[in-house]
Amino acid sequence: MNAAELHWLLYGGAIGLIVIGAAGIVMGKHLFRIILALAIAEAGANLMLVVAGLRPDAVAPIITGGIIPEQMVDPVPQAMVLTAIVIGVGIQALALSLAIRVYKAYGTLDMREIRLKMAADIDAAAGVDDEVSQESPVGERPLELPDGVTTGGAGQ
Amino acid sequence: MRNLTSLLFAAGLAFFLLVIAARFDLGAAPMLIGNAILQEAPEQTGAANIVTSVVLGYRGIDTLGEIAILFTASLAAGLVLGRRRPEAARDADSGAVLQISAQLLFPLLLVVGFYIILHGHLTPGGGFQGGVILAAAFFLPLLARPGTSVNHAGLSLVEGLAGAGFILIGLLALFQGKAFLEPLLDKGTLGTLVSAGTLPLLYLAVGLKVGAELAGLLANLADSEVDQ
Amino acid sequence: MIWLLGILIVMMLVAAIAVLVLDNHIAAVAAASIVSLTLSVLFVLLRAPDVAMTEAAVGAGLSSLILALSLRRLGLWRIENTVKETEDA
Amino acid sequence: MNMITLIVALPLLAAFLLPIGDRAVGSVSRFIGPVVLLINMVLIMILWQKSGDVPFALALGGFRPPLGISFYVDQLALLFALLVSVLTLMLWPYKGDTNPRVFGLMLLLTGAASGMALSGDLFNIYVFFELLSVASFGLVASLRTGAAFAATTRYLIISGFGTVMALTGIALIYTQTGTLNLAHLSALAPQQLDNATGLTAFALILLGIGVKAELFPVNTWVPEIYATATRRVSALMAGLVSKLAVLVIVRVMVLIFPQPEAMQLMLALGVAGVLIGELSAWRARDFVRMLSFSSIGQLGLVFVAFSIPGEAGILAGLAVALHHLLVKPALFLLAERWGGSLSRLEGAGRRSPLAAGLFVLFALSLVGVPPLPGFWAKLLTIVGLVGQAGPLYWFAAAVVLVATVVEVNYLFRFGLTLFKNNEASAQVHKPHAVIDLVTVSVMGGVLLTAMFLIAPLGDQLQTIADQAIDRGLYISTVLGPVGGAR
Repeated sequence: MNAAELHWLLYGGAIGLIVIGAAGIVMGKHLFRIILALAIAEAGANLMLVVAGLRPDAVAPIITGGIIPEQMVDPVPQAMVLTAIVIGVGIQALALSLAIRVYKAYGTLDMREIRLKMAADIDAAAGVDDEVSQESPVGERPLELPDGVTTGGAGQ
Repeated sequence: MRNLTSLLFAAGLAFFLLVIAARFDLGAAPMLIGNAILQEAPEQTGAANIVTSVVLGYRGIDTLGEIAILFTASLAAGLVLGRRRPEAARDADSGAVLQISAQLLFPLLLVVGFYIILHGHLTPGGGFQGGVILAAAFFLPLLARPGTSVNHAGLSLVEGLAGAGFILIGLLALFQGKAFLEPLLDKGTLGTLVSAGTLPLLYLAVGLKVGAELAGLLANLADSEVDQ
Repeated sequence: MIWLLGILIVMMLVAAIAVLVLDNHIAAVAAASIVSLTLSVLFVLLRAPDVAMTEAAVGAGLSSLILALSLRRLGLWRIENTVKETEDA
Repeated sequence: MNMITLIVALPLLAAFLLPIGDRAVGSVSRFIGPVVLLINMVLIMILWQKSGDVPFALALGGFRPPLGISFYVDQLALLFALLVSVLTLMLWPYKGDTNPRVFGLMLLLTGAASGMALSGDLFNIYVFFELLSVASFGLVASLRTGAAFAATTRYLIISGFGTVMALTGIALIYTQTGTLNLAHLSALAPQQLDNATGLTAFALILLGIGVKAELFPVNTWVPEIYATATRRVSALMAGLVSKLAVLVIVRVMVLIFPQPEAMQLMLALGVAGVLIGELSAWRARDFVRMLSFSSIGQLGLVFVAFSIPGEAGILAGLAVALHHLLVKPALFLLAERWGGSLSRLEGAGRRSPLAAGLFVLFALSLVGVPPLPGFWAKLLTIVGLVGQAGPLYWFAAAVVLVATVVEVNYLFRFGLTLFKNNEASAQVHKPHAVIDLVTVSVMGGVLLTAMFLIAPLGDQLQTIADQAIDRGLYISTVLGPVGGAR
C-alpha cells in the first residue's frame, strides 16, 4: 500500500468532515442541526489528528506480552483526541440544554427567529426603541421586526 | 441574501482547505516526541498501554482540565435547566420488557465498566470509556422508569470526591517535593494488573468522575420538564 | 485495505451530508451516529483502539442518547414529517 | 517553585468540592472562593519575590520538557496570573442570592485562566481555553432569561466553531513538527513552520482563540452577551477573559510565527475591529451597548499594538491591554445602574456625583487625555506604528487617531447627558450599590496611582516585554541550554 496515497485519502476524509461541519454551522438555520454540524466538524478535526500520527507499517501503541514492538504509531495525537472527544460531548450536552431553554422561552429553534426575538428582548430591557441601535456589529443589515414578533418571554 | 453569503463562505472555506491539501505536504507527522515517549514510557510509567501513560502521565494535566470541563458543562447545564417543578408532567412508563432488561443489564454494565477502567493501563480502554458505561448503567433504570428520582446528592458526592482524589494524588507528589501529578508508588511488572504506580488510581478517579457527571447530566436532561 | 478505508470514508462523508439535509430530525440523529460508528471503525484500522473505543462509547452511544433525549424535550420526536406543521401551532 | 501549580490546582479542587460543601454547610460556598483567590494572590506574590525576575520552567509530572507538559513562568505569566486572582476577587458576585453553582463556575474560570497564563504547551492551552469557554457559557447564562439563553447559545456556536478551527490549526502544526511544546516548536519553527502551512495554522489559531478576544470577524456575540449577562460577568469577560486570549495569541505569535505576514494579518483584523467597534459604539443609544462596541474597538487597538514588530509592539500592546483591563470592568460596574436608553439617563450624574466623577475619570483615560495612563498607552502605540515602514502601519496609525476622535465624541456625549439638568428622569434611577462604588473607586485609585508612578511602571513593563520577546531565553529555560537537541 502506498503510504502517501493512504495519507491523502485520510486527510481528504478529515478535511471533508470539517468542511461539511463548517458549512452546516454557517448555513444552518435550525439550532438542532447546527449542534449536530458542530459535532461533525469536531470529528473531522479529531480524525485529522489521528491521521497525523499514523505510520502505515506500525502497530497500536500497546505492549502485549512484554514484547516491545519495533514500530508503533504516535501515541500523543491519540491521547489528545481522547481528550477532545470527551470535551466535545460535554459541550454538546450544554448546547442541547441551552436549546431546550431557548425553545421554552421563544417557542422556536429557527436561529433567525431566535435572533429577532432576542434582539427585541434586549432592546425592550434597554428601553431603546429607535431602530438605529438595533444593529449588529459586523456588516449585517439592521434588523426589522415583523409584526408578529412579540417581546417578553423570559425563561421561567 | 444571507443564504448566498453563507454559501459563498462555505465554498470559499472548502476551496481554501482543498488548496491547502493540494499544496501542502501533509504526510505523517515527524514523531519527534512520539518516538521518545514510545522508548521511555515503559520504564517511566510502567503502563503497557502507552496511550494511557500519555493521557495520565505525560499529559496528566490535560486530563485534569478535561474532567474539569465535563464538570463545568454539567454544572452549567444544571444551572441552565434548573430544578423541575414537582407537578410537571413526566414521560410515560416504558414497558415491562425494558424494565426487566434494565434490571438485568445494570450489574453487567457495572462490572464491564469497572473492568474497562481498571485495565486501562494494560489494554485499550480506561477511565473515559469505562465511565461512559458506568453512566449508562445508572441511567438505564431511569430510562425504564421515568418516575424514579435520581440520587443527585450521591452523584455529586461521588463526582466531587473523585475529582478531588485526582487532584490530591497530584498534590501528594507536590508536597513530597516532586512535580505536580508525578507518578508515585512502585511501577511493578509491566503488563500486570497491579503496576504502573498511581496511574490505575488516577484512571479510577477519572472513571468515577466521568461516570457520575455523565449520569447526572443525562438525568438532568431526562428530568427537565416535559413540554406540551 | 486502502479500498476498505475508501469505502468507509465515503460512507462517513455521505452520512455527514445526510445529517444536514435530511428533513426528519430522528433520521439526522441516526445519520450522526452512523458518522461516529464509521469513524470508530476507521480508528480501529488506523491503529488507535483507545480512540475507537471512546468514539464508539461517547460519539455513537452517549451522544446519540443525549441527542435523542433532547429531541423528546424539544418536542421534535416524530417519525413522520407531515405532522410537524399541524402540531407546532 | 513547583508550588506555582497550586494556583491552577486549588481553584479546581475547591470547585470540585463546592457542591458537597454546599449540601453540608450552606454558607461555606459563599466565602470559599474569595479565600482561595486570596491564597492564590499571596502565593503568586511570594513566588514572584523568590524567583527574582528570572523566568523558570517546570515539568509537570516530572517528565522532561518536550515530552511532558511544561509551565513557563516569566514575569508576564506571573503578572497575568496575579491579575486573574485580583480581578476575579474584585468582581466576585458578593451580593444577592447567587446560585452556588455560579461560585463553582467562577472558581473554574479562575483555574482555567491561571492555567492559560502559565502553560507552555499548545494543546494544554487549548484544554484550558475550552475550560474557560465552558465556564463562561455557564456564567453568562446565569441570569436565566430567555434572551440570556439565546445569546449564550449563539455565543456557544461561534465559540464551538472557533474551537474546531483552533484544533485544526494545532493538528496542522503537529503534522509539520510532531511536537506541541511551545519552546520546542519555537526552536523548530524557522525550518518547519515558515511556510504556507504554518501561516494557515496561525490564521486558524488566531481566529479560533480570537473568538474570546473579540477579534473582528468572530465578535458578533459581544453586544448580545454583554447586554444579557450580569454586569459583573460582562466586566470579567471584557476585562479578563479577552486579555487572556490575547496573551495566548501573542505568545504563539512571538514564539512560533514571527513572520511579517502573521503580524500583518493580525494588524488588518485589528484595524477592522477598531473601525467597526468605534463606529458602532458611536451609533449606540444605550450605555451597555456603547461599552460593548467600545470594547471591540479597544481590543482591536490591542491587536494593532501587538502587531508592531519587535519589543516596541509588546510594550505598547501590554500597556493598552492592561489599561483596558482596568478601565472596562470599572465602566461596566458603573453601568449596573445606568442601563436603559441614553435619553432616560439625563441628570443621573447629578444624583450620584461620585459615580459620575469616576465615569469622567475613566472616560478621560480611555480617550487618552495627557496625564492619565491611557494617554501613554496610546502614545506608545501610535509612535510604534508611525516608526514602521509600510503603508499598512501608517494607515493603522491614522485609523487609531480617527477612532480616538470618535471615542471622544460618544463618551463626552454620554458625559454631558449625565450632567444634564433634568430632575424628573434623575429620580428614576436607583443609586449605585455600595460594593460597586467601592470597587470602582479602588480601580480609580489604581488608575491615579499609575498616573503618578508612570515612570517606574514603564520600566517594569519594559523588563516584562524584554523577557516576553526573548525566544532564546524561553527555549533555553524550558529545554535546557542545549536548545531542543531532540
